[in-house]
Amino acid sequence: MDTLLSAEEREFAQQMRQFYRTEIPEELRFKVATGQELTKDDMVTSQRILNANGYAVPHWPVEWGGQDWTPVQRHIWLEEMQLASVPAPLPFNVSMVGPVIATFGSQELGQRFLPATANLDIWWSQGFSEPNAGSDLASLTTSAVRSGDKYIVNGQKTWTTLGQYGDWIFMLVRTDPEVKKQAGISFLLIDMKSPGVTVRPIQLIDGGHEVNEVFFDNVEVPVENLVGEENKGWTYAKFLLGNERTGIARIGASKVNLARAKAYAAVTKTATGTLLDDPLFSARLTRLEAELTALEMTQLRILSTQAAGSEKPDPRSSVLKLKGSQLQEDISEILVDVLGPQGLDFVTDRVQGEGLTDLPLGAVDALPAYFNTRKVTIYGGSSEVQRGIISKALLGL
Amino acid sequence: MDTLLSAEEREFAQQMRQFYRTEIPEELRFKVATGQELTKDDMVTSQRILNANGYAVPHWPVEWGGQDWTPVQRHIWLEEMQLASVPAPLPFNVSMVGPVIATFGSQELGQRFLPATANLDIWWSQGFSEPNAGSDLASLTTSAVRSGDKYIVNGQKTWTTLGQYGDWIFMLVRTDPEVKKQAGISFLLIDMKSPGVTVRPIQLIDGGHEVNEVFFDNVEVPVENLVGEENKGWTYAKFLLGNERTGIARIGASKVNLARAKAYAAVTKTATGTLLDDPLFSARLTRLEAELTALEMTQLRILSTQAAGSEKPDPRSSVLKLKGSQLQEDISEILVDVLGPQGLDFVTDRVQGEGLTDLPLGAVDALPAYFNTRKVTIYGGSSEVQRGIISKALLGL
Amino acid sequence: MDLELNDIQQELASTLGKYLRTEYDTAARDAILASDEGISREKWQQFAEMGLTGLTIPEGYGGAEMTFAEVAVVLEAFGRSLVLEPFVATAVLGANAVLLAGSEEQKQAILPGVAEGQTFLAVAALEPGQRYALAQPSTTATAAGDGVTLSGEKNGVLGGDVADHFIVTAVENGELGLFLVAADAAGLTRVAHRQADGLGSASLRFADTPAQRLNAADARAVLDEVVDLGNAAIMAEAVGAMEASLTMTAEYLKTREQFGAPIGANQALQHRAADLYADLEYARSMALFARLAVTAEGEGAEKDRHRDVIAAKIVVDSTSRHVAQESIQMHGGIGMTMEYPIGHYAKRLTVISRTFDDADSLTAELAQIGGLIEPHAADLS
Amino acid sequence: MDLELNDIQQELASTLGKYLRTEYDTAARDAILASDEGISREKWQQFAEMGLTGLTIPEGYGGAEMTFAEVAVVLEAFGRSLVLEPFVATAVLGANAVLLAGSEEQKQAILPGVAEGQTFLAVAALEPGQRYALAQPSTTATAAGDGVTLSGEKNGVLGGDVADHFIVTAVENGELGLFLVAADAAGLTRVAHRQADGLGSASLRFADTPAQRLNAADARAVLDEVVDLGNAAIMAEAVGAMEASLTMTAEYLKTREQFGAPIGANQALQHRAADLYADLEYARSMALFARLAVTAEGEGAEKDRHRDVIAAKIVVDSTSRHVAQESIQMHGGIGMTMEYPIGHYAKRLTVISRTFDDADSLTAELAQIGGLIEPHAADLS
Repeated sequence: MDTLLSAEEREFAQQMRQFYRTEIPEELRFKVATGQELTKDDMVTSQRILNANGYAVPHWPVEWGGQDWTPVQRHIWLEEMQLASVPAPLPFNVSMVGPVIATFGSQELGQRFLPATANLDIWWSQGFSEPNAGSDLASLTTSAVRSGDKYIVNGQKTWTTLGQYGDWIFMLVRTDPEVKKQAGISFLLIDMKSPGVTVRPIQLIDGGHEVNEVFFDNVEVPVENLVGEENKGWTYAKFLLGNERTGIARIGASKVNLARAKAYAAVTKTATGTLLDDPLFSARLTRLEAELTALEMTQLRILSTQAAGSEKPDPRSSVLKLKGSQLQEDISEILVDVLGPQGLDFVTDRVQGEGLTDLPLGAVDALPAYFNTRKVTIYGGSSEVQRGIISKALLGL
Repeated sequence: MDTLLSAEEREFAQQMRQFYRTEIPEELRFKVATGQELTKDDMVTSQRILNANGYAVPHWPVEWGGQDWTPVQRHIWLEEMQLASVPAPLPFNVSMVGPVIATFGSQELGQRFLPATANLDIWWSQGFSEPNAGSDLASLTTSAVRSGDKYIVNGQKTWTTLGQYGDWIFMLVRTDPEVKKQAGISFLLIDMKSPGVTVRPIQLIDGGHEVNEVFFDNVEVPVENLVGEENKGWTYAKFLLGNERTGIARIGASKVNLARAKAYAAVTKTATGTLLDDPLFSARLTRLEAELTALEMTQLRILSTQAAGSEKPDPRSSVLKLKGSQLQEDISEILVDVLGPQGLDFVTDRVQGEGLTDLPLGAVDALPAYFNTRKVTIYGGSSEVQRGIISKALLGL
Repeated sequence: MDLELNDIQQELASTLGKYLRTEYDTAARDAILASDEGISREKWQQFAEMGLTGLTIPEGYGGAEMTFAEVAVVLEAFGRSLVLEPFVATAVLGANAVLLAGSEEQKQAILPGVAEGQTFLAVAALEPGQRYALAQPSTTATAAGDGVTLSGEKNGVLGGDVADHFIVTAVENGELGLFLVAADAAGLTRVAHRQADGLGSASLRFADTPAQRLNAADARAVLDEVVDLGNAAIMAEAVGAMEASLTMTAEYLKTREQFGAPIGANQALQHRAADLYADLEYARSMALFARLAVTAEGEGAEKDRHRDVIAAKIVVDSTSRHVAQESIQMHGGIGMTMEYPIGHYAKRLTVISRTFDDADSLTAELAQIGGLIEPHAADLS
Repeated sequence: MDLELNDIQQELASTLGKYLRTEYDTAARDAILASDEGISREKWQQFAEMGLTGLTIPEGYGGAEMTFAEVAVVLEAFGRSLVLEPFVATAVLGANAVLLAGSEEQKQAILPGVAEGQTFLAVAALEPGQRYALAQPSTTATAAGDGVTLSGEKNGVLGGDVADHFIVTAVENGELGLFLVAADAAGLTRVAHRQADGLGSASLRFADTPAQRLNAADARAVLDEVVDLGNAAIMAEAVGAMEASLTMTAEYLKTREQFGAPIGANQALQHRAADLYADLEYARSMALFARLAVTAEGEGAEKDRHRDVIAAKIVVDSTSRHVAQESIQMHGGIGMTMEYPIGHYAKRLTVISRTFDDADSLTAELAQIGGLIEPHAADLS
């Protein structure tokens, strides 16, 4: 799609491509490209290199390290990052809490947190979801009761991704239980080393430990850790959730994965040739390629409108989320199916040892990734929520 | 599936097969088998032969010409009829008004109407749907006001299939506008030659004239034409609509059509062989074959329960309607796709004349049938209604 | 990056849209559809006056010398109103075939008439028993004096019912060629048909029919380009038709009441309508993708053109089927009647999704030429 | 016609169901899953005492001499409770391979141990780089004394992690053969794996490993029949697992509240649940179809068996994927956790739909052997 870009945009893309491929250690990018799990250190390393070059938080205000880029440039920044399999900056830091502090927090709060957040000196966790507040987030019950210059926090959060690494957690808490549910919520920052904070791992069916429950038992939080005004947290949360919706389609990453499925199929033998020659398999791959192109063109069309001046969030981004997440799931499925009967075991290493043939490429990550990817149609506004938005906002139903 | 039948059932099937293929004129069966439109005479001819042999109304009470058959026998009767491409007895007569009169009408009404109904001496039309009462049938407004020994009927019916041939019409009319909508409806028989009855054709997108609007302008109807009790019509209608739900899957007919698609594909040349060898086309056919088998096994499983003693209507018959209608649509679509670019014209004859090659087999009927078949997921309880029944009755949602 | 319409295109879309809404409403269209020819020569004349019939024809031949981008704008509007006149046949397929393959003399002879709205064209390439294959017709051309005579048979000739000239594929001395045949040529038999969507087509028989060679360029390359243009054109038209279908369906869901509430209050229908919307966005994106492919210039553009067009058509075809089927289903019985417009849209979409090939064959073809993405895995060198 | 369970089968279903509900509940299963071996030898012993491990083994070898119909009853119950012990590997694949291909002596040596619950079996037929193809293994057998020695490699050996004996495919003098290998044979290397669903499997390497020929019947015919039986078996299991999944999902929809109402009040979810129900009916029908195919007798039964089994598997595979994916989606995040049972069902269904081949390959195979319906058109003679 390079041909759609202007000469300047193309040069910018070239510059990003060059940067990612020379400055981010190849071993990290190899890990991402082959679906290996990243360590905390890997992610910190990558983000610090990005940050040192001004590429960790380009969408933040310039004052806090952001770049004055067009929507197309931001798209290129992200797309090229995914195409180069660069470990992404931690979204909890750069897309969530950072913009909220920058936009709604005091100057003092910004100085205290933003540089460290951009540089991943602080690892942020997200404390939004609760066991009984999933899609209906505003019904959350974790309470923060003011007592002198502190809040006393009690309750439970869940689905806290990578919470095991968390230094701090940004929370939605109920500060006023008497009013309409959205009106009594505040946005609070909590040091996870505070007494009374307990993190409990949730084991997932992909065999890994990606998410956690976080319990709060009379946790004392200084009032200066409140972002913005008390009881205005829902506004900040909506701002946060509406941020960067276009990036959620993960087109670059899907391209890398689909290219991978195709490459593996080309080396997978069948009775009559390779799996890539198999008519039904290749038709399935080809349809996914056409869909991915449609997704990308849709993203570019939306960007083009933004570039042309409109600044409002586009409800069509719900189409990107709905379709992009489904496509990620479909691609994760075909990566399993490439493996055939060798895609059914959970293994930690392609090397079986004992003189046995190594397992095929993708055998380690495809199946866990398939199960893990089930989340993408659930989180960040489930497919059902997106369909609701489309039918209401775009069709008037 | 013959092997699933008992020896007696198999013999019965053989007998029906033999009868249909020897007694029903081949030219009629050829018309059905190749999707040609039947004339009124064709349908009358076929039904009279069936009736003369006791095969037009086997599911009626024996007193009125029915047979004391098991559910499996009734299934075989219908399945073999479809497999032999026998024009089916007119459903308005044999599955709708006949059973209602036999069950809820007086002995006198039965004598007056049932023999002529079984023999298609009277051609019945159905007067249920109205422009503003589709899936919500009970909201109908056509009124019948008692005046002495007559009802005065005013209003409009629609979707009256083959109403252009109708001698009589069985109607749901509102006899009490004051009560709950289901409670004020009566079941009335009206001579379509009565003054004030007007039939207006509705042109359909398949190019044909299958359905009609019927207008009633102060039509006088003798009170003896009321079936059963006044204001009990909804009960009779529900009985009627619940009748023979299993037959609605039209498995025999789908088998004939799928075999046809396959036969045409086998004589359709492509660059590398025939269309039947084309991997994607044959995969599509094969999936439909597997689905058709699943549908048939599901029907047999339900029949088996009935045979084993249960007499209640099975809510799983909604599965047969939902799946069977979708399958009919899918098969009608593949019959169009076999034709490729020659499946796009509406033509009345395969012969083009002027020395031009005849159009391919199926060129006349496939496209109209495709459009006509859109109805099967709409009428007789739309797919949406069936999903509602399943989620409520079978899943308790 | 700018994918929006430019000012000229916006003006074109707006003017044409206004014209069609008033002059080509359902009643006007129904009347044209019921007429003997199934088209309005008066409307065609008006299209000519608006510069549409010669939209991409160079000014030297009396045209407006615009690009395919403007053609797409016109066809999206035509799709929205289900215009019946043979614009794709004449102004896209026919005019481009003559433009690409005709001699200066032939262009002078044919194109001004097209631009003026006096001449209809049709490309005759499909043959009985050949399905969608175009490369090896059995129609033959034999040298005769300055020109040739043709023998053979064609079918599915879009716009062939009213065409004044045909551009015909035939084999001469083992080579594929394009030939120009006048509709009144000796030995030419024409049987007119109507497609399900009301558009005209024809079957043709040639018996030693005199014809001129159109050989200013390689016939295969011209045929490929013309078909790619045609595909891109009907994709734009499909987008217009789908947009109108969805608008109409959403409106119906909001107004039709059942069980005391608009049927659009049913969440199951809301979600299915949302899926239609999302699919339509895909189709819109891919129609744009195809439009960009056929207007692209520079290295590799020609090679990528066909690949991108068929990739686009795979998406547009399946979306067209989806929208056509769901629009009728959501309307219920009324969606199947000729009185109500939605069924007409469904018919046009049903035809488009099988014009110039269908999604399955295109999928196989795209796979065969390597798809859109290079196989690559970091752990595979 | 009678497709219902007979009295004995109903009794079996009821007894086993009761046992599993009390003795094999989620907590019990979780404990087994977390154990080193991943199976419970104690439970296996109880299955043996119930006559299950030798269900189809003739009485002469200590079995219950029942038919595959009873196997299907057992597996549907096992599917409902996600039983982890290698019943398919040992009692279906292994026992039938020995029964069909073994000599009297071999049957006497192996089968009583299976019936008593002392012996686990596994069929080793898949090989690296061969995908699902079984007919031409590269493992070779070479005559050595009374028996042979095997050399080569196998993988995806279901139940191979705990098997005491392997039934192995290999080529001897250019012909496919079946061979019996003890787990402690010289030159046999075993690497145990766990499938995503928690069931055990293994990769095996043979280096001049001593083995016995299992050649009382044609190896290819035995292998085909054993795989058909295995497929029919896991289809019954899939039906049990899907039934449990749907019940659990419907229950969740009724109880989980969001926005002040049970999420099952959302019509979009109701309709999708209805589609799951309808699909499950199809799968149930086709599991029955497969069961009837493998128990059919008489002329043509053997020829039709494989055709009917793969037709069934096409439907069951796609339904399994559909149910697994939708069950998780309707549960939301909790459906992805190990603590909640639904994800375990999804994992078993994910594996089943790719065991002994996947739907696409089976579709191609079924098409290739002519499908289920004879082509016929009245207007085509």
